[in-house]
Amino acid sequence: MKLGKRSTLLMGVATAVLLTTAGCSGGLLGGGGNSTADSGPIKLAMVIPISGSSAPTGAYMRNGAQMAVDEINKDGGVLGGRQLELDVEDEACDAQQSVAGANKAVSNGAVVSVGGYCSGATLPEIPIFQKADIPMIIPAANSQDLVKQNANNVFMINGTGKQQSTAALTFIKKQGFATVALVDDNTSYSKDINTETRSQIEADGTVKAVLSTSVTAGESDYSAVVRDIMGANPSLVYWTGYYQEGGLIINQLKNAGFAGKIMVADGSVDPSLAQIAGAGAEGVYATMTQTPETLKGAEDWIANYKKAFKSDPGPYSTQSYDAVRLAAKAIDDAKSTDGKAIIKALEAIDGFQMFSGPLKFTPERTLSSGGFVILAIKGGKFVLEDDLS
Amino acid sequence: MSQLIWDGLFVGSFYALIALGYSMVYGIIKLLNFAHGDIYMLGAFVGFAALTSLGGIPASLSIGALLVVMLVSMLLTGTAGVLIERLAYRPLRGAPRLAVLITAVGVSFSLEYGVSAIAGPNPRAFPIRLEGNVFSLLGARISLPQIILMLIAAVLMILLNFYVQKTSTGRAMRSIALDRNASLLMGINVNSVITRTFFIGSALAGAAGVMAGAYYGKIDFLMGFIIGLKAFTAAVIGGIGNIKGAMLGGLVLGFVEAFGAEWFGGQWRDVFAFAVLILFLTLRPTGILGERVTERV
Amino acid sequence: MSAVLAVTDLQIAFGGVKAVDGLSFSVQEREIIAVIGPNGAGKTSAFNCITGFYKPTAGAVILGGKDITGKRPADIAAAGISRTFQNLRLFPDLTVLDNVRAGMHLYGGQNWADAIFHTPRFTRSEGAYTAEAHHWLDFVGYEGARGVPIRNLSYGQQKQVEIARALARKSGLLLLDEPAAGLNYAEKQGLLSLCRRIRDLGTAIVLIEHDMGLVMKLSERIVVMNFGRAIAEGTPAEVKLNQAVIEAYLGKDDEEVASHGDA
Amino acid sequence: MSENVDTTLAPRMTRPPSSRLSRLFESRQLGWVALGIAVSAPFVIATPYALNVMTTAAIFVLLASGLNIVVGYCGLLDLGYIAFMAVGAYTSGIIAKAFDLPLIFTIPAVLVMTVLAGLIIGAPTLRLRSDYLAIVTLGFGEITRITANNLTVTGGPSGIFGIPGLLKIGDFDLQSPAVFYYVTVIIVAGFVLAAARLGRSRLGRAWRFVREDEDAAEAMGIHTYRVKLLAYIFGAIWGGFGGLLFAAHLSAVSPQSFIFLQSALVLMAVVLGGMGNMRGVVIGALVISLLPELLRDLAAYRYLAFGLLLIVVMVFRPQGFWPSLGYEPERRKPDIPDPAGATEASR
Repeated sequence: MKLGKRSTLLMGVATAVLLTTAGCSGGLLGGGGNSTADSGPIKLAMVIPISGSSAPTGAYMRNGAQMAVDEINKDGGVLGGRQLELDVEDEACDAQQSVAGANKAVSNGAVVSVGGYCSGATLPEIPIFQKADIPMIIPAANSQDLVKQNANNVFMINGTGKQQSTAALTFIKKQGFATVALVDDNTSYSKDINTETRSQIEADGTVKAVLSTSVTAGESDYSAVVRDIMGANPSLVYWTGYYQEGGLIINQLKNAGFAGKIMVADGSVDPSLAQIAGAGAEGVYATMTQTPETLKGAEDWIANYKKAFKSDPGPYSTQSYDAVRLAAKAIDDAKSTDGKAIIKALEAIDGFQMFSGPLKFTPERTLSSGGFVILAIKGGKFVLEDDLS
Repeated sequence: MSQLIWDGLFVGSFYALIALGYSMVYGIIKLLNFAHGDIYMLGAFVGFAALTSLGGIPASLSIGALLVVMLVSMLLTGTAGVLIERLAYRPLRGAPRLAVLITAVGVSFSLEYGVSAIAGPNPRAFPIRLEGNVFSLLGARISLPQIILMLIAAVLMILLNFYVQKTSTGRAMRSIALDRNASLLMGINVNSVITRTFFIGSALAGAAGVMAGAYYGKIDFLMGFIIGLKAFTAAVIGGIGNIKGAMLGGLVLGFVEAFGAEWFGGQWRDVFAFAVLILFLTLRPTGILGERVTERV
Repeated sequence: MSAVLAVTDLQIAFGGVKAVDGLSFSVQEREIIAVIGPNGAGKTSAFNCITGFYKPTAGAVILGGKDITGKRPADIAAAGISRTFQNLRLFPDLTVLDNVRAGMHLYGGQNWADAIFHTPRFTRSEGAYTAEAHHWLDFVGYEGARGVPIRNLSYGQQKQVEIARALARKSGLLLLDEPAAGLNYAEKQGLLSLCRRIRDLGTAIVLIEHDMGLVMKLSERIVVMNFGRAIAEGTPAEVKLNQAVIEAYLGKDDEEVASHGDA
Repeated sequence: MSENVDTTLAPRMTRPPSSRLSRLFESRQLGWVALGIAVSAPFVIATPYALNVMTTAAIFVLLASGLNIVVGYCGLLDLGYIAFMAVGAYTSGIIAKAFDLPLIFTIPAVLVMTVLAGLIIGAPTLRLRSDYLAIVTLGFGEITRITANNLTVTGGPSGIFGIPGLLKIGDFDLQSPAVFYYVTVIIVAGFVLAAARLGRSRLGRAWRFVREDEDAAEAMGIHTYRVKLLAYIFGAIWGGFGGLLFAAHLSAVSPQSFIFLQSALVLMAVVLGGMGNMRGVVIGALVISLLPELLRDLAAYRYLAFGLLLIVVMVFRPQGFWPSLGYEPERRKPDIPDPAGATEASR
């Protein structure tokens, strides 16, 4: 690797030439580009966790989306007969992998993105899709950070952290809990809800947040936070993290003799929560958007899902299903696969019927109403407790 | 305050059980068995598999079942430890430390992702759960399962101590720790003693894994990573290579950590533990009970 | 003549064992001194104390008027002591030339920036390093391949390279720890003349050696150690006749004399 | 240290290569061939995905070449190497975002911070025995990540996003994928070359002496501690620049990218490629970073495979797949008359 002077010079010239051609024309290197071809299937990108600890949710989401794709294709597709195709890429809840996945989807010629579960992994996807003029309909990820990006291509159809906090506070006041402890798992999504709920509680003034703390995800022993909670002795603990740690904390709280109530956020709404938490899980509340199980009139949908995938639908199956339907609707409205036109169409949508109710985006491109309800665990399963209406 | 102490002691007894294996192996072949924490994880999953294959167990039998499953798990993880030593470490005896350490990282990876490939990457809920009354002692809330688990841990450690102090294998272990070549000359079957050491150390970690599964209720394939590091820290605090030191170190670390979490907040607990480790290694690398050794040129 | 090295009342203890217990001796310029004594007499420990690998518990080591007691080995090496080890301590994976270059580390002549940008300074100093390495290998009479790893060399060749490496340090004092151990007759003769040529460069030599024949022929003075202290000191002829030496060293075990007296 | 140094890391190849293929592998032009391939790759495939993967791979090569300085040259096992990358990425990200600067202007700050990080991590630990060092570096790696996760200045768990690009002059934006790829390749090539050159210098030899036998190195007047610290600092700088490129590439930095797994992957690249040999390490890094992209479907098994590979390599071929050669050409330069006196004045 010893370089002669002459070859160094040669190299410099060569690179300079290359860089200029690349910089000016772009044609030499941009061969792959976005193929917004006028025929053939229309691709929807879905960058979700297929591996890693969030993989089960990824499967629920993929199935929900696939179901919508199949239904739309059976009904004649979009733009007068073109089929939809789902391009699923793994992000494993990791920024680096999600960027790779998003780039891959762009290379494959995706027109709309309908993925996004982990907020931390979804954030770096935004500039990539934005550069390619691809609208992102995000079914699950809902960190306030996503909103703060103020990217014109990001449409969030899950309730935001803010809306979830509002729902939580409404329920807290309704039930008359006087003191609340807020615990997050130090992930982007979780901390977001914690801080948001705390500031809403402080602004509201009727309830007192006696504790607001974080734990480290992935551990087994949470006696430190249990001690803190027992010391603060709140009437309600609101856990804003995921189910793995949520189950442990509920169990350890109950073992320590905690007498108050416990509520969890949507990331903990998973059948495993009750399994891990054991007997203590009974009666735990959850802030959650409607799931098929808790929705009246969704029995047919559940039956279809079961028939197609031989398993029960799970968290974000419905949102993913709606994301695809929304994408199809926007493409039809725009009468084109051009990203900018689809974004316009999405902004104009009013009253599109989804599981969470009729859709109209706020100027921030979030749901005008989060559609959050309160679930409770009864017999090891989440059932509807209060629809907050 | 007394709650803090009790919580620290309880977690510390887990650390101690795992630290023992670290310390024993290190004492005998100066190998830092990086994969030791993953043996703990393996133990939990073996217990999980055994219990699942047994089917539903009535809650009244849970302690009995737990003990049986623990024995099975100890046997299997012990064997796994022996196999690992045989296949990965023994061929490298006499090789530079760097090579052995890298191998240990490889073993750790293989165990973690091997279990992940077989059992899936998702956390599992442990099939049986120790439930029991909570009572108050000197202001600390103590639950029956905690007492049972600490008793088991104590019995295991006492047995180990007896084994090392009173049996011929134990004496052989200690003599190898002092001078392997001399022990070889004295007619000690060094290989067989090393094998036994790995078996015992791994079995203890496996037992800890089952206990953790039964108490906490959740197991996952990465559960051994952090606790492995903590156990190493415990072993260093007590004086690595020293069995009593490992026990003491485990308890001390549990303690120190509990206080650290109290002062700095739970999310800083690991930072605090590692800072203690670094402090100990730089200021007193021989630990509380270790002896100062002059390295000869 | 002035003393290159003066060791006074050197002591070191491991646990309760006093490996070196009040050793004193001095080395003059261009002098060849042998340190002899039965196994376990503390010779190598004394070497390690002098070169900083052990921290002496008491006593002083003065090198050319400078107190180097208890300094770290690298500083002592820089101050002007070069050494070999009892069991070869070469860098087995590195080439013969690289091993000799190790002795030249303190020459400097280039820094990391020179290395990264391959400045003329770098090229010049690398050239000088290589030329010098060849020079010292020639000097010790090394005839094997020079671009191959040390581990491929015979024992005798490795001993040569170790001395070449020590010489490349170009210090005024060279400590050799059993340079003749394991060498055959011809090689020992080579060593003998090599030591004299080293002395002619202006370097004083202190060697630990068990081979009495070699010691008697080579050294100008002999320090006899037993139980960590010098029990006698003098010319070969004086030491040969010293009663204490005969008792301590030769007296009890005649075989020792026989096996070592054959060179 | 008193243990017999019967090293199995020894290169087995002791003679100059005889076959034409191995001559090619050792030829000096090989670096140019590799650079040529890297430069021409986008002409073959230039989808954003391919460019993204190649850019990631190039950054990974930079990391591996940096770790190679620490592990390969100097023999210090660093299990928390990714911490240096985190320091670089966060430093550049925070500063660039706070002052809305192109990332390129954060280079001095990245340098300062990574050197500091190298000192802070290295100074107390480098006197430790090698196995303790491994664990302590791992601890430091975790401390760095957890700290980044808990501080507000680092953006907490969601990290920093919307980081400005490297540089933009008028229409010429270094951030467009193809250009950024070339910028990355050039920077990485420069660093790899620099690392390789360091390895063949006085300092590089000192690192190897320390790796092989610390005591003997000390006896040669080498301040082993200082030399080790230097290896650490160079490794840190390499890692820091990897972090800078990483931040520029993703425009986002989050703690999740700096878990132990990442440190282990870089280590694997170094070990599999051949510790100490920069060429092998580059190949190792390319394999480790590109293979999973090619085999995305086998994601569940790839770490298992990596782990097993690590054991197998250490047991059967500890020098890696492409070890550094144990020989050097024996050219003598007769034109230098008497070198014995020539360098006398240089000390």
